[in-house]
Amino acid sequence: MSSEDPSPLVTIAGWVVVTAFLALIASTTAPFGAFLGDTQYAVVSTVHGMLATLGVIIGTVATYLGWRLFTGKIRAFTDLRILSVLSALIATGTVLFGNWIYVAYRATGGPREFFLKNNPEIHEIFFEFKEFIALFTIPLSIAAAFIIWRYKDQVIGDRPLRTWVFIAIMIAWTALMIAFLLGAGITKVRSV
Amino acid sequence: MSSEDPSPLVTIAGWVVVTAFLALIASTTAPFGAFLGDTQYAVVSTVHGMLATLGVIIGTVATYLGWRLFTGKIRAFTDLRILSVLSALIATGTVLFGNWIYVAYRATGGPREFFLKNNPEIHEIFFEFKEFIALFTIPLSIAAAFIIWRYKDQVIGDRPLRTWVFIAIMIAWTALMIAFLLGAGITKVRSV
Amino acid sequence: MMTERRPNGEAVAALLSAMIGLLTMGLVHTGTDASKDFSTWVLSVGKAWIPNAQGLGPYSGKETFLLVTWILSWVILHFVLRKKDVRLTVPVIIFVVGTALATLLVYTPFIEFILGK
Amino acid sequence: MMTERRPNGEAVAALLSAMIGLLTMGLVHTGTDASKDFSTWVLSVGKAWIPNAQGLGPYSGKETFLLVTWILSWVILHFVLRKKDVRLTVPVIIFVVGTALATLLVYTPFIEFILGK
Repeated sequence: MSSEDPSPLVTIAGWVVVTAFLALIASTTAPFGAFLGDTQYAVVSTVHGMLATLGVIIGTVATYLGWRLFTGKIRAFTDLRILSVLSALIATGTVLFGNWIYVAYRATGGPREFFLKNNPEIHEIFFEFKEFIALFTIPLSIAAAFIIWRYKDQVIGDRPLRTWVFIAIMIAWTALMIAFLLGAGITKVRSV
Repeated sequence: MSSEDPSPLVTIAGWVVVTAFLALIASTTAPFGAFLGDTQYAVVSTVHGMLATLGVIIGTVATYLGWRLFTGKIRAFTDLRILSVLSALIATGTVLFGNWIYVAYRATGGPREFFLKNNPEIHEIFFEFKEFIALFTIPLSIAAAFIIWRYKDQVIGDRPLRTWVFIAIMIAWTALMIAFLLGAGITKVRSV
Repeated sequence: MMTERRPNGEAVAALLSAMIGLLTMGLVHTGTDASKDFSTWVLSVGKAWIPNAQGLGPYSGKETFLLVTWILSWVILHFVLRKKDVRLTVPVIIFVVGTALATLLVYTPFIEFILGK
Repeated sequence: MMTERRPNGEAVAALLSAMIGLLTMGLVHTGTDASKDFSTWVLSVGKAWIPNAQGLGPYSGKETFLLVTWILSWVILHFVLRKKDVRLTVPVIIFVVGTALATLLVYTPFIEFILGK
């Protein structure tokens, strides 16, 4: 008896209204500035962190769909096509903003100087690794997105090819998570 | 001509071997201790953060599948069943470890005292909100997992019910992301 | 086919009880902000069973209220609704509004607004 | 059906060139660790086109090498392989080993190990 009631669209619309209302309250009352610090890099760092988080969300779902592709059970191939492109775009955007912050990181009095004095391993091993492993995400995610768009459904039926695409996606996702976690860890110890 | 070569399993096995090799090198040479700090809460905080990150990964894929359920196009229902339970377990585990850290947060000389003196909004608004919104994930994810297991495939064909389940999952996921980002932000400003 | 179908009452019970637990927690939290005595009592509830509740403060009692009202209302609603098939419109509205209210009640600026602080 | 099928050469080109770019970056990074002069030259490569390359240091040149070798090898391999259907076993092995090596070459303890520092 309940099979069409309430209407999904009406329900979702109601939920969107409630969420928008709560977001409005939050955006007008929450002092987000308290997190920003007062450096000129506050906004850049925030955009970088937000893009990185978005990359984790989108990239994780894309990787899950890559797994479905690998096992040959994918039905949401359209979603994979969209998410593979989004992942590549977000990876590139995150790295661009990361470059911007890197200038501040390296500057005199910046975190690098602090680490080299107090905690050299954090710079020499973890930060050096992070700044390069993050770059792995760009060519790998673009290659995967290119193949998924270029070969369309053909990639679903081609087991060796879809296996390789999945491997590339997994390496990109691993690189993304390493860069994300190291970034969070490093900024916790000392931020720009 | 290339349709079964290389074998997916052999390829994946090769990739696992390479990854394990790299992980072995990292685990024997990377001084992860540099991030831990020297408080008695170092390990607890690390477990909490790792569980939270795992929760974001698992919870995001589960939420994506909740979306597929909502649109009536889900095929990976088995995955949703597994991930919904994992999400509930990880949410509970993360909160338990979070409670443990909370004791250090509130202790004399802890971050709360620091914030109340230097940055009261971070404690009074953001941390207070975070400590409660994180709890939202537990009953909501358990309710969603219960329904998915109890009603099995019936939930796929029941549009109003699957809509409601998706709403509950979305609220839980939003709460998770808010708690995760606030947690990362707060620990960046001042950690236990 | 219809005979195999499970009535949706159990699902309604699971989701509404989650909301009830969260809303109760929000109300208790707001109460502790309004009254020092109430806050002390909430702490004593947490101390009744949580190890190191003193370290957690009144938060331990608020978690207790969430847990107890959620599980208790789930058990009650489960047995009341398990054989029933209900229209979901009203329960969904109650769920969304209740959860939204629970969210506001753990958000300090809103609490200060309704308490007139 | 078979006539519609696209040869897998373009996919091989896309994936191998990504690996080539990353491996080149790893080799250049290791080179800058081994030689101060090389490091200065790598910085000058970055300065050739990246705004504020001085602020980025030699990293700007390493990014440049990644970008140039990746795109250049992609274009070349794309036109060489586009009409070909190749067995994937060997390319996959090259890809996995090359990417793993690229990873090691940006990991300081490994660099110090091979440079004997």
